[in-house]
Amino acid sequence: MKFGVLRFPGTCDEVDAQLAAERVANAEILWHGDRDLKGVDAIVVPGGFSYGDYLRVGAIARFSPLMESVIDFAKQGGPVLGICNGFQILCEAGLLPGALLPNRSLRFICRQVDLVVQRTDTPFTNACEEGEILSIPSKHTTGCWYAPPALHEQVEANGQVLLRYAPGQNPNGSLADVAGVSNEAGNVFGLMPHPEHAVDPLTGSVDGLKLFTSIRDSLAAHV
Amino acid sequence: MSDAAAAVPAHRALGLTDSEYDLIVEKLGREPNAVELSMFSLMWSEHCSYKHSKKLLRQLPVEGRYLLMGPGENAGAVDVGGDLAIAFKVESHNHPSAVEPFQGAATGVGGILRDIFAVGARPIAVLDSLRFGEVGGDDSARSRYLLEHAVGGIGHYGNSIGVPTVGGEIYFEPPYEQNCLVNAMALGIAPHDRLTRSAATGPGNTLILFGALTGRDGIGGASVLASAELGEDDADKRPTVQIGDPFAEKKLLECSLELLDEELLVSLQDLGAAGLTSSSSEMASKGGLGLDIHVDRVPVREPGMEPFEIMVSESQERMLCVVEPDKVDAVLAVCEKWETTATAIGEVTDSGRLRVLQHGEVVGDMPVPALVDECPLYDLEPAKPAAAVYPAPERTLAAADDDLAAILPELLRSANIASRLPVFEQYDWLVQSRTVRRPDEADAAVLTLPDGSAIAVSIDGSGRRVAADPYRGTVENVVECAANLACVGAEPLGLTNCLNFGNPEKPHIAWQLTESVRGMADACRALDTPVVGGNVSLYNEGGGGPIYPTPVVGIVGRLPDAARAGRLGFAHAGDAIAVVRA
Amino acid sequence: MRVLVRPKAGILDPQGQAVERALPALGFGGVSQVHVGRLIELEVEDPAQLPAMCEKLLVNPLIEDYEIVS
Amino acid sequence: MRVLVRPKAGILDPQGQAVERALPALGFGGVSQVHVGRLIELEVEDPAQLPAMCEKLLVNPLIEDYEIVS
Ligand SMILES: Nc1ncnc2c1ncn2[C@@H]1O[C@H](COP(=O)(O)OP(=O)(O)O)[C@@H](O)[C@H]1O
Repeated sequence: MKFGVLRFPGTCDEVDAQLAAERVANAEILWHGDRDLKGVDAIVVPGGFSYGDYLRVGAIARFSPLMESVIDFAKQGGPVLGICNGFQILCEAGLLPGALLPNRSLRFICRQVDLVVQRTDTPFTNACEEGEILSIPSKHTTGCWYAPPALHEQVEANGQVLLRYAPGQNPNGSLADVAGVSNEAGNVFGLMPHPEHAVDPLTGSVDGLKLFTSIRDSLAAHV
Repeated sequence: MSDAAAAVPAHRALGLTDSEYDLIVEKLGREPNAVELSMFSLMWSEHCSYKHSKKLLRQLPVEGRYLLMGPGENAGAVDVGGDLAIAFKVESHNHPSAVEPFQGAATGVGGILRDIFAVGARPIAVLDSLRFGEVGGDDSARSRYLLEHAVGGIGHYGNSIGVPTVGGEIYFEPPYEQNCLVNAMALGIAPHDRLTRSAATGPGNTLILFGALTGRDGIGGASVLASAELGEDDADKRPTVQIGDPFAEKKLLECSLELLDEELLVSLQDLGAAGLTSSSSEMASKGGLGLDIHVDRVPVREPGMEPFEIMVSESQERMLCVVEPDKVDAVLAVCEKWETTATAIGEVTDSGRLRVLQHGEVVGDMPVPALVDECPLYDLEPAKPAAAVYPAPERTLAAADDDLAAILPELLRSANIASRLPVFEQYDWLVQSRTVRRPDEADAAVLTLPDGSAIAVSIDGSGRRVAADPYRGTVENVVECAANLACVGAEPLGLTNCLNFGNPEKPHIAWQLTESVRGMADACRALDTPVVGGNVSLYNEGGGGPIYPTPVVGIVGRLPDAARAGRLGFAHAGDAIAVVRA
Repeated sequence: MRVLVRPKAGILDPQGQAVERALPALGFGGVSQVHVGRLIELEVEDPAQLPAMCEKLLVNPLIEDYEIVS
Repeated sequence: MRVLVRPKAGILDPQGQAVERALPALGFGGVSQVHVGRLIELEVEDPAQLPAMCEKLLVNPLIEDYEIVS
């Protein structure tokens, strides 16, 4: 199977995401100006500062030609993982519920955080144990997930929150300690922390690999 | 222009002495016009000509086993095995940071990163060395403001561009109150054969400017030359503060590296201080050739810019390259892909002259060697001061009551000792997935290389000790930095430095500088570590007198196995604790 | 033309809060209800297009309100 | 009260440029001179204090201009 990793002007973590994905499958970088998804089986919208975060995080990247193809891909049920800026872009694109607001501290914070797995019956977390704690780095300035009360209630009721910050570790003031949410259909998932930076014991933990493994295994199960 | 200003000859207003001006007239064989005068004044400034430090710097050892590229290029480079090179350099952005700390520090990072990718290396790490006045007392609001915003600016630029900030140092001492220091160091990685030089070659080749548009940034002093075009009321239109645009630089970086990967460039150079003037004349000088620059082709941000404004503008995020004529279209296509403006603005000539043309008419014409290499160099007149230059630091701890339990937490709380976590948490230290030892985990940052080996890097300065004894203090400074590398198990390969000092025309500052450079040279020789490049920042004197003499050194080393890098902290209960000394 | 964009009522506005906290320390009392948003100034040939531009790009209606002034 | 803060003339405004580039791609033509600044809304007991607040905290006079509207 093959992951496609998007690259916009200003994307920073695409190579790391590609290397992480290559630990479990193949991976290729896709250019924002193209429309062709090159037959990839899953999409990663990686982190960074697409379009400099100008105007509003994710706002400009969301309109690139490649994103139109990604939106179609997602609507057909293809798995899409958004990391950090990728999460922001997917929210702006309407593929994920809510929006990301500035951190409560108004500062960029780079820190290892613990995430509590909420569900394991999803394409993104099936390699995790129920209630497992993943140690993954988080780094951003605009990562406070927010949804209006009715939408939040719906997201919780549908079980769309797949990862929460462990108690006391929420780095950004995110609502209900939400670290990552999926869409209603469950095939699109976005999170602020960076699983692609937690795949090698030399440079940190390896817990992030489980997300990539999950995607691969869920696709294999469908074949 | 007011009458008072008109009374001062333009060259003096631009910082040139009368004898320097006479020398320019001699070299040109006539009086310079406004374009030429502005260009000479910049090229012959301390910043570009190193006229007060060049002779001293010749003492520094620049040969070494691992050296690939020494001083003289945008950054130096050492061999780290596996056909890979690490390019690195440190640079100061002290004054702009004192004026506007966020943008000053941000553009400092932007500038040093351009130096790195100008030599064809992909930036892989940033480090910062910062000095501010004390931040503890009631009257320290300004220093706290500078600290917060300088750190914010460094993080903003480095984080946004995807280069990790892996280390640094910060100290707070009264002599930096009026003159904060913001030094930034960057490292980049490249295969040996991609290391790129800046010399312009091949008459007939095309000069292409790419990146941000050119605005009236940093024209500052040269504005005395402005004609009536922009009246006094429009002074506002010459911004004194430059805004860093890391997004533009990220595109510039990817675009530059792609141009090099595709082997489309003959040479590459970044635009820093003195903008187009210094970048173009240095490219011409290194190639022993001439250049024709058509200022009317330079894409500008504002209408009505005069030729001298275009030539001296310090707008950020721009690069200059030399391209063979049949590759121009391919170069423009790569720039287009990266949404980066690129324009052919001139040609390489064999005239040995830098000519500035506007609509085909020559508006400036100077011999390149005169601009670049023939600024008079000055001997310093060092004299050891008879009395102490700096007041002795206050003893703030009551040593009398030897209540260790009370003193220890007090010490740990003090600004110069306290944890730096609140600072480096604002830096992305992990992007690019190489960081094996992050800030606070070891004495030096450790970054892994593809073959499982690693490089280590540390940046250190110790103004207070250098103030007490410039020679010994500097030796200790270099040794401390090397010791930091030793603590993770790395052998030093090369050193870069930034000499932050006061006014070298004062004998006691000249003495500090002379002694310090002598110490650095001796220490580098003893460690068999060459100086691969650096930067000099002089005249750091505010109302409160000179800063502590503050050489800042950065050393890059190598260790065979990333997995065995040393770390701080005790690993296991029951392990023996030993003190090792020479 | 100008577009004024502000955080929707009830949405966490840490920037506004930071300003509100900082002002008294500088000796400015009696300040409340501080909100920080965005100002977009632009020249448009066809001002009738502006609301569409806002809805599509300039504003995120989930978290922001806007107002067009000329 | 409202304070409109915008980048000073001549100062680089990367956000404005980014928006200006993005709009045509979305089918909005004829847009120029885009600048992105900040909008600060606040209630002040003594509006005479506002200019001082701007100079001291709300605005960075080196790079920004401001305008107070009520
Ligand atoms: N303190 C120093 N030690 C060694 N080399 C130095 C020092 N200061 C400057 N240099 C070298 O002098 C050259 C010119 O420096 P600089 O003007 O800062 O370069 P740039 O124009 O690229 O910023 C560079 O090659 C630099 O490495």
